[in-house]
Amino acid sequence: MADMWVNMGPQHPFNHGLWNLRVLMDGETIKYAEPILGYLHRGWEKSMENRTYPQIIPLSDRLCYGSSMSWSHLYCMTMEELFDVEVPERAEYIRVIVLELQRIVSHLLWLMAFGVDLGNLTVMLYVIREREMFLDLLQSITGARMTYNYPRIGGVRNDLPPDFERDCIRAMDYFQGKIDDYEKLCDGSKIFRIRTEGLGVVKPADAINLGLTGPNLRASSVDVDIRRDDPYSVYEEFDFDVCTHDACDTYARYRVRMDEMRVSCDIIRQALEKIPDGPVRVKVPRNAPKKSVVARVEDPRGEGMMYVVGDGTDKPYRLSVRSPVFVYVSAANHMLKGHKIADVPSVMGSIDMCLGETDR
Amino acid sequence: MAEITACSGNLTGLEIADALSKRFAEGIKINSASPKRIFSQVDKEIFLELCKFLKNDLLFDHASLVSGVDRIDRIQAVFHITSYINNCCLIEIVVDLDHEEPEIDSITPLWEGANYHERETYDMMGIVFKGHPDMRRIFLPEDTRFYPQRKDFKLKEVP
Amino acid sequence: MNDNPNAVAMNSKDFMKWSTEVIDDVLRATQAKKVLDKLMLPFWNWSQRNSMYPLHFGLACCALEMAASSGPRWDAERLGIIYRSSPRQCDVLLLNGWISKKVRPALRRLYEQMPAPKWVIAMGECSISGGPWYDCYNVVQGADTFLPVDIYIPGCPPRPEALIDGFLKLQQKIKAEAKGPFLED
Amino acid sequence: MELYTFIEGIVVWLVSIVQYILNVIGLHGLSDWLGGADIIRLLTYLGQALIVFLVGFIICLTMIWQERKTLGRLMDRRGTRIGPLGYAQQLADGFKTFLKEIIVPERAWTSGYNWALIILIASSVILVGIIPLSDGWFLSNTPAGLLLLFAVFSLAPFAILIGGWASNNKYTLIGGMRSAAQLISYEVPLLLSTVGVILLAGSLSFGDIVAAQDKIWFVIPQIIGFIVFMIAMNAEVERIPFDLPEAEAELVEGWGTEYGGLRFGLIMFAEYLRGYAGAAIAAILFLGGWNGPFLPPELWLLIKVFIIFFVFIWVRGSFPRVRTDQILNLGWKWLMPLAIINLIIAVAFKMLGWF
Repeated sequence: MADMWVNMGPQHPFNHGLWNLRVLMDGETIKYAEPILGYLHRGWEKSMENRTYPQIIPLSDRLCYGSSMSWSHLYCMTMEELFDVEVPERAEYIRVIVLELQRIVSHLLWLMAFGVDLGNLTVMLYVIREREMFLDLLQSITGARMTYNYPRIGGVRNDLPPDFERDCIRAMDYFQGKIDDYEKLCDGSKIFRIRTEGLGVVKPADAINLGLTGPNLRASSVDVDIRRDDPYSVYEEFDFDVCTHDACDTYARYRVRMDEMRVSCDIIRQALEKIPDGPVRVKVPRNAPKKSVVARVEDPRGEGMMYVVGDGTDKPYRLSVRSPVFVYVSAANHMLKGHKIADVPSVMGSIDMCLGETDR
Repeated sequence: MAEITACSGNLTGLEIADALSKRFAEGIKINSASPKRIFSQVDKEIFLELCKFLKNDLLFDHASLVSGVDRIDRIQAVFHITSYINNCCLIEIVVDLDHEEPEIDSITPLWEGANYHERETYDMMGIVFKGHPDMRRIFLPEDTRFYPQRKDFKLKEVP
Repeated sequence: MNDNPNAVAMNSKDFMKWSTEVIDDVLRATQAKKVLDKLMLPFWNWSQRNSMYPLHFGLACCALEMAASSGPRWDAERLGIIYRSSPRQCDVLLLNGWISKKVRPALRRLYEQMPAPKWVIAMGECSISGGPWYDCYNVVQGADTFLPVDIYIPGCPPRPEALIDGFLKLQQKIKAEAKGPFLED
Repeated sequence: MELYTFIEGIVVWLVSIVQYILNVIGLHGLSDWLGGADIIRLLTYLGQALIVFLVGFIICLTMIWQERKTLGRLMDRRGTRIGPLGYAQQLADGFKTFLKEIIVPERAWTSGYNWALIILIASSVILVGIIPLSDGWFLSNTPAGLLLLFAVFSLAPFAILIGGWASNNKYTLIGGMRSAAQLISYEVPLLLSTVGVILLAGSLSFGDIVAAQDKIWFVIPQIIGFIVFMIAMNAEVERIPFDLPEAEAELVEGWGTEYGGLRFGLIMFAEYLRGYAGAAIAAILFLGGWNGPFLPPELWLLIKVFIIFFVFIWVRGSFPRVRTDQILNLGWKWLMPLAIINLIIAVAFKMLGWF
């Protein structure tokens, strides 16, 4: 068969979000893959220059709808650095709890999409079931299911609800058993293994050079975690593992995320034990000083980063976002070349796409 | 066991800042330095040389973010580059460019991860990166006439 | 065609045309279409109501709520809401998210690709009116600027209950429209 | 009671009424012609075909219902709930498609696009006619029934290939090619695994094969063959994990992407008809067909068919989809040798005189 270009998108079941993967195929083998972005571009950074600082918090939720909390937290963290305010310790602990809950939710969302990509709907529905449980927890704190609008510049909006600790511990206990179930359903299946092992291999040096971060970088056998190496919030108070895997392939990315969910449960338990009493929010000035700051966090998808320039008014002069997925997309050709078209969902699904933050 | 481990190097931000100002006495201005962060302002001429030095000698291996700021009279290209090995240190490099024809050397040949960020900065801000393999618009259609992130492009006013 | 059509002497195309016309004439003259419509309408309507296939297509945030609504807790399949990936096999175009100018032609094309009794649901603020992106240069201010929208589900994002409620509203709308098997008459 | 004699009775009764009326009017010649043996036989066949097809239709609807409900339960949902126990969902889905607009893609090859579908539907419906529900309930009981059945069964890849190509869409083209490769390579182990049964039974006729399983089901001596057959049949009827021609994640809806409206409904229907045929062959060849105590034989076969179909659904609920090259590897490198081993076992049994 002669070479042909196939447009996988914008409407295609494999792209979770809205993008177009143009694939040059020789038969079913991929010779070249070219991502086309911009289908969800809305000029986020530009329109933020029209909003005041507190107005941006709910909109930063909509950056990545898979992990809204971590983006609004990143925004608030950047602003705290800009305004130079100290966050109360209780607020930091609450933030860690909700961030790790959000990480679990985000990884569950990924697993759900991955199940669909591989053609196993059962995984998706089981995962939705457990995801609802965590959404309920987050809902009891924030009142919303997905876009929380919870962190504030200088703290969080409200304190934890009563009995939250009990509910949370109970959910953790239940969920850790469920992770074993997922592993039985996925790892235990020979077909799952042959569909994931040895695909989309990114060697460690390549991974760093291509700009992969977060779980995908750790799956490429690089031991990096911004929570540990460049600690923010109160992460240095906790003792947690950084999950890595040596296989560098799709299966490794799956394994790292599954392990990270366990680690997140662990961090939440520690945080619930150590959480101090006190206020959860401080007042911040309205106008920002004239300076530029940068902050970065370990988003569930990788390294999230914001760069803000303040100009003395109540609106940011420039707000620039580093989205991890944006960089992963550029690695699509590296990962897909030489594979079959049937591996596209498996490989691209494994890097956890979220187009809201990619296109901005 | 992982093949590459972060923070296994021995340089901190302060030492890196020292090394930089020793190597590039003229063109670089270190605004502030701490063990994890370096903020610097660099001349356009030595920029590529500095990046090569960062990559090869100081083991900066990850281009975190490339963006631009429109300062009305000039355009700044802002680079954030991380060294995982050396203490996870983040360096911010600000380069002033001409407002009419902003042009700067591309760092994509050094760090592949900067590829799409440079395309995005071109798309949004109009900064041309010389030596970039594929300098096209990424979000907006090819025939767009404006650069939305520039200050002379105004969003529509809503009461 | 001859003045006096003779079925034997016609070629196949002419015969088809002639016979269709004759049958049409008979149906019209005897009011058979209206009678048939009236008799079978409840049944067809019931089947249209209870089998709404939305397009498996996620734009933005609300797509996750769409996924959640088919999960075990809400289980939209109870109501015959089954997601299909090809627009040719769908009845409902579910717009869940903001619509950028780059995706607008693709959406219009998806709509054109769907076969005729088709409905559009705008889910979430963004596709209703542009929502939080009211001043953005690249966002279409509402899906109804280029598609005929039937049901609006407000929320940012709407909860899965709201989505299912939207589908129930669409059922009411289909019931009220009440088109029979001879749709155009 | 045999279906033929039953229908014949009804036809003779109806014809006698018509004859009476004709005689009263005075059309004695017509009445005699109507009473002739040939006409009676023709009418009986038509009636029989109608009944068999209706029963096949109902079985098919029940299988769709079974799949939806079982899959729902496996996934911790309730599944469809339209109508009593959700049974009316299929009817709604089916009749809705009658109302849909008919779209032929503008640059498709129209006659290929239409004929592919006709071949697929026709071959699937013929399958229902060939499969006997008991030694009385059949349309044709040819001595080489099994051979005929597999011949009709293997027409589908032809239709799918043409349909995929004629739709003028890259996804349908890839889907069609995949389907051709997959179905042709699974045809071989499928047939080889049945050869063991044919040897043991010593016949190609369904009646003889079932009669040979009077004492012991062939699943026991032919266990390898049964496993090979089930896997190959799963691939032949294109269900997860072998549903590559319509792999949703990579090929949208596979070869059927451009078929919408009524055509889509018919494709779904044909797929389940083939699923029914696959399960029925497995039940007849390996699980003793309609043998069983107490209940009528037709019911026994249907029970076995639904149990086998439940296994198909269970497999669908638990596995991801495999890849094209892996499926071909599995077919040629594993199932083929296993089928041959199974054949050797069957020959050994036969030579030892145990069957």
